[in-house]
Amino acid sequence: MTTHAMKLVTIVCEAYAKAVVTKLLRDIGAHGYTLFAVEGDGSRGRREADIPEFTNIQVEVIVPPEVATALLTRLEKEFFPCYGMIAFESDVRVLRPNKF
Amino acid sequence: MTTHAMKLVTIVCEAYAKAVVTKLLRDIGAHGYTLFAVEGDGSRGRREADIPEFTNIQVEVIVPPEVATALLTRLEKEFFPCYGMIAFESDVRVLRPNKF
Amino acid sequence: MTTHAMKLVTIVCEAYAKAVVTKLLRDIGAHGYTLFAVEGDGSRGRREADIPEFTNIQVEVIVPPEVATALLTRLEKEFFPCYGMIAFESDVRVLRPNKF
Amino acid sequence: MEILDAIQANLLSPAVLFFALGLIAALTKSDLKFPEPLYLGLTIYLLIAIGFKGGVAIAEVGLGKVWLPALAAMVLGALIPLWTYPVLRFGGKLSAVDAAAIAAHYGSVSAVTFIAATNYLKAINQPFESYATAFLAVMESPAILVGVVLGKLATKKSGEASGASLKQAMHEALFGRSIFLLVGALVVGALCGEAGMKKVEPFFVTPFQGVLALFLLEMGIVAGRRLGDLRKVGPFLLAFGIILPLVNGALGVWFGKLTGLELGGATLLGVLSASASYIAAPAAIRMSLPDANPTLYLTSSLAITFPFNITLGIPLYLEIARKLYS
Amino acid sequence: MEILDAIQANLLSPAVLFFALGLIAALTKSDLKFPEPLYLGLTIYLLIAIGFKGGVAIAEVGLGKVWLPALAAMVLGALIPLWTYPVLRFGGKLSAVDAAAIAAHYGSVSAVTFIAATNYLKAINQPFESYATAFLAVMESPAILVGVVLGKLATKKSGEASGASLKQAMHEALFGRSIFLLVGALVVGALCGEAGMKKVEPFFVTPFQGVLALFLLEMGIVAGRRLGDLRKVGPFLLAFGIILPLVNGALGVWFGKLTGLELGGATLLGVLSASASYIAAPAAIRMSLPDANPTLYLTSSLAITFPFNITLGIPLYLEIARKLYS
Amino acid sequence: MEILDAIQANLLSPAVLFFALGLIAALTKSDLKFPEPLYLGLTIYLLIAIGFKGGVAIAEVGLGKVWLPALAAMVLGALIPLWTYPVLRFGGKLSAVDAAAIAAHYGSVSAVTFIAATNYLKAINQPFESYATAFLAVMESPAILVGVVLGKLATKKSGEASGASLKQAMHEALFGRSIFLLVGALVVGALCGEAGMKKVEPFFVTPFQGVLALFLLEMGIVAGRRLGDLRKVGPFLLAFGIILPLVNGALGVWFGKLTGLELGGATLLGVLSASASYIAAPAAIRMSLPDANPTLYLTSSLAITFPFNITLGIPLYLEIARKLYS
Ligand SMILES: Nc1ncnc2c1ncn2[C@@H]1O[C@H](COP(=O)(O)O)[C@@H](O)[C@H]1O
Ligand SMILES: Nc1ncnc2c1ncn2[C@@H]1O[C@H](COP(=O)(O)O)[C@@H](O)[C@H]1O
Ligand SMILES: Nc1ncnc2c1ncn2[C@@H]1O[C@H](COP(=O)(O)O)[C@@H](O)[C@H]1O
Ligand code: NA
Ligand code: NA
Ligand code: NA
Repeated sequence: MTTHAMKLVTIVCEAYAKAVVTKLLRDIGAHGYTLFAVEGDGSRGRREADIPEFTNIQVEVIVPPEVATALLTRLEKEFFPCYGMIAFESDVRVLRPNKF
Repeated sequence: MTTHAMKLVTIVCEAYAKAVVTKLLRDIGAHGYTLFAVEGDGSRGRREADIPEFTNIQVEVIVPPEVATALLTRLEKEFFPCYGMIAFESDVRVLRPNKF
Repeated sequence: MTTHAMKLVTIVCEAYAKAVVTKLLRDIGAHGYTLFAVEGDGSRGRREADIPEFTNIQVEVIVPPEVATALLTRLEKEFFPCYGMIAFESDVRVLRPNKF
Repeated sequence: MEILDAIQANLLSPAVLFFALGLIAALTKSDLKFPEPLYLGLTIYLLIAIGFKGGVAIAEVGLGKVWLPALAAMVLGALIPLWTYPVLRFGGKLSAVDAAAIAAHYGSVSAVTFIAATNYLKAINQPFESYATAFLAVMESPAILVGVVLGKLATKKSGEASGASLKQAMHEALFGRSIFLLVGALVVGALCGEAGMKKVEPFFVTPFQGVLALFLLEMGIVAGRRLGDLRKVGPFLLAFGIILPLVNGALGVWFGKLTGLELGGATLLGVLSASASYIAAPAAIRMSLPDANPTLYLTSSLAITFPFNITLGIPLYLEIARKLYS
Repeated sequence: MEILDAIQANLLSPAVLFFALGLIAALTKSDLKFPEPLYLGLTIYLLIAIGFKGGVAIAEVGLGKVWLPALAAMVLGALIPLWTYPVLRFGGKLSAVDAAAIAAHYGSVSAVTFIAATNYLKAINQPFESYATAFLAVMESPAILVGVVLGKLATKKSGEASGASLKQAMHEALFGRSIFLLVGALVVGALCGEAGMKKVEPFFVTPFQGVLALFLLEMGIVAGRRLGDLRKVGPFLLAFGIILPLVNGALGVWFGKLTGLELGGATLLGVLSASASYIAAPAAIRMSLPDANPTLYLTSSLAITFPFNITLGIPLYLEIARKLYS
Repeated sequence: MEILDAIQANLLSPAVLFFALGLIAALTKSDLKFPEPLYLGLTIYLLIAIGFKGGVAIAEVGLGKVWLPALAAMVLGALIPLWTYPVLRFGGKLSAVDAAAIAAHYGSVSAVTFIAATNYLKAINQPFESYATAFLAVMESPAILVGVVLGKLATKKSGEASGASLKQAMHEALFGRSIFLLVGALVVGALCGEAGMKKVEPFFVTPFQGVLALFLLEMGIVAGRRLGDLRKVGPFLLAFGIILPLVNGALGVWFGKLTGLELGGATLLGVLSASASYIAAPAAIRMSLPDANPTLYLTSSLAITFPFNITLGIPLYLEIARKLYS
């Protein structure tokens, strides 16, 4: 078993951004993503998870380092000004590097 | 795009602790948090996700390293003895350091 | 407060694999795990979260490094060929090392 | 006198009282909230029930009676943003994109307000055309498209940051969950007719009022959470959120009369014109005009106009209709 | 003889049989469980339905008839922990904080047990005062507060680790989800009266018994999962969980008679006294007395007293009432 | 002529139309979907309702009338894979493990198809034996076990990768959610009898048809998502998914007649034989034969056979029964 370094980019954002964020992921070359509804609190106030349109989602995507950089760059420039969201990257190790 | 090192502290605990844990996060200076219901198994047995009061929640909070240390210290001293919970920190990189 | 290095292994897989994956975790010596339903997209197409049997789950387990290696090895050999899944490990720091 | 009685009757109905209870839950920070799937389940139920009933009604009277007032409803929906926009832009000194966004919300409609109105009419034994649901169905989208166009013209930004294209907004407005369910159930109802109705009546009709009451509890919670933002939107939007519905409501009633509706149907067209969308419009606007401030459009539609219509508006629009028809 | 028939009739009711089915599901490790939102939805429905009905009943008879037995219920709830505590502390040799925690649970009430009891009375055509829901509403909190005070006095620790303050516990006990829904629906029902009831009856009343049966299936699963902990709590708590309800049940019936209730109402007050909370009390106690061992109070209230009451207790309390009233 | 009328009547029923609406939702990529807990809640409701009713019917007629046709149903379920397997293996040139997996699905049953069939019979006033639910209950597992054995024999791999053991598959097939609910509710219904039925009828019986219509909307969405895979499975499976049900359906009707069922009951046994499992079987097969390709068995059972049975199959099996009984 050999593991390979990849980046996990996690995005927590308002549910309204779901369509544009997942489209961005496809455009930037991610091969998949994982997504679920979450409650949250932040600078834009509490976001309860009772109306799908008013809730938060957490999106997790594993990508090679250069794609992570491209993704974060576009998020910062195009999405942060409009949407309530946070994004961060962390180091992970995967088994099948060409899957991501 | 420049990223900045932060700590992600993840807490998995019984739902009963929700109010006290989120209060602790505010007290210790976190600017936000993300939270969702999870199933779990651990030393206190399985916790199914069918009754909100008997379930587990997972809380994720991004904070500067020194806040992470303070948070874990208080969790260890004041919460671990009373509540079924685990907590761990990991390294992440964010874009807007002053947001956290 | 002293923290100790552990591995967090995250598995995202089709819900059908829930029983065999959690059994594997027990067999390999994990003391607990955390689990929740997620939506996902990947090489096997979108997996919506509306029928429990057709959905994805995300399983998170904290284990010592050597257990993580054993876990990933078995996942790669025995599970990847059969199930739609991804698995990755990352570094975390915990407080009570003997709990994991 | 009479109108006060009517308002009081409405205020003491289970639906409105549960809505008030929801407001109180939000204000007292009770931890009461409906889980998302319950909210969604209730929405699906209400939209299908009202759509199905409307479809059965269309099957009975025939499309010939429905198309003209339905067209009037569409036109009205598309026009409302055109006078709402300048009021907001110049009267309220709002930015162009915010004015366009709010205008889209007030031209579009609130299904729950419509459902509450049909409930109210039924409770006071005021007959109405059941096929009015068709107006609800066709009136949701046009204003959203007009509002998006207004906003796009006003901002003229490019790139991802300018939000989804008009085409995407159109897809959202035409194939979004609520409109799909409503139109779909309408067609199913029209194909089934009375025979189908008999089968599903005990589920979709008999318990309907109770389900609505339950749902309004959650809507009260959701609206109540926004009450804190009333300070942020200022007195102009507060007045706007009450006066505009009255104007649009009267207009809707009048359009209804012009196109041959009875008193009940005209009242419902008034309610639709007066109501503001808080689900479909925000979703489309957030995607297409991401620069518009959601606090403004959500607070005015959800925390001002919606509660106003549910409590006082509905009896008032009926009163206006009564005046016009007498 | 008669009492055996009554018990048998109860055991063969759909509600109790589905409860048993839930127990079996848990014991055979079937993967059957209700998703959280379904559980929550059913809870919300049951609490609103019972509260609303109670409110309508109060509107009919007037507060004059309700306040005295309601006061008695509150007092009873506050007093029960005072004799339960020493029994547990000295009889059961439990630690002070555990004794206080369990005492709080047995002074407080189980809404589901109450609902099952009203269902049982209805099934055997035993009339009862519908406004008894008011007793349920006022009896949930007092014991929790008394129990927390007892526990705090006993432990006298300080800092976060000692748990939330009495004030927080009070907020939890007074504004928690279940009590808010119950009192809220009661007030709504009282304001609506019969006119409102007619509108929502097909949803909140007609299918009620079936919904209860469905809900008890899930409660059986939840209780069944705790059966494994019976070994951990030992024989003392096992006996306690059956004998104390019998004593408190008899006391409740007697209080009911003293304060002028009819046979049915007194039985319900007995059921309330006999029942132990497993939702509201654990939530408040976990926050305020985190040192208390949840296995003890959850197992005794949920896996011993709750099943006992649902199956045997309810017919027994009615029998006690019959003896007392004959 | 008559058969065309029957099919048309079925196609214009709310249940089938809502199913079609769900297909359209999936094909137009509308964002409509039911949240998982709603899906689960509806499943639980439908299984309990149908099981309970069947149990009450058994209590009425006695086990004596039920055991023979129930045994026939079991035997039929176990046998179907034995001729389905070679058809797939040699006719369709599928791998052994895929052939075994699909055979398991077609021997097992679809509860929703059965429920839709009872609904159809009721709608056209065709009487049937209510205790037929017992056949549904006993027919789910045998074919799964036979299919797993066939598949294991064919592959003979070892280690974890070969999937769960036959024992685990058996546990899954016998204690899975759906069978547990069905058998459990059947027993509860048999114990309660008519007296219990009266209590829960307004919840479990009266609104049943409406709930089924709602549920079929979601099933349409789920089936519709698989339509894209039709290309992948090829023309053989497409034909197989329609012809095999017709053969098995006729066989089931004939078995029903042999074992003394009336026309209605024989039709239902035909429907069961013709239907293919898409919940219980995939879960067990995925665990026990992980090498089998899910696209093949899910697409054929969910996207071909299920829609075929719901729309055309049910009236056809009734017609076959009519021929046989005339
Ligand atoms: N420090 C944080 N740690 C974890 N999650 C956060 C944090 N800040 C914000 N979030 C999440 O990001 C969402 C949007 O943040 P905001 O735009 O600040 O309201 C919030 O609702 C939270 O779910
Ligand atoms: N090793 C582990 N890995 C991941 N999650 C865990 C682990 N141990 C415990 N947990 C989670 O923490 C919760 C509380 O743990 P415990 O107090 O050990 O029962 C469990 O229900 C799990 O959700
Ligand atoms: N690059 C990725 N990042 C995050 N999650 C992924 C990624 N690829 C796949 N997944 C998740 O893993 C599941 C199974 O992947 P697959 O077998 O590729 O369909 C998907 O449904 C996603 O939830
Ligand atoms: Na409008
Ligand atoms: Na009590
Ligand atoms: Na079959």
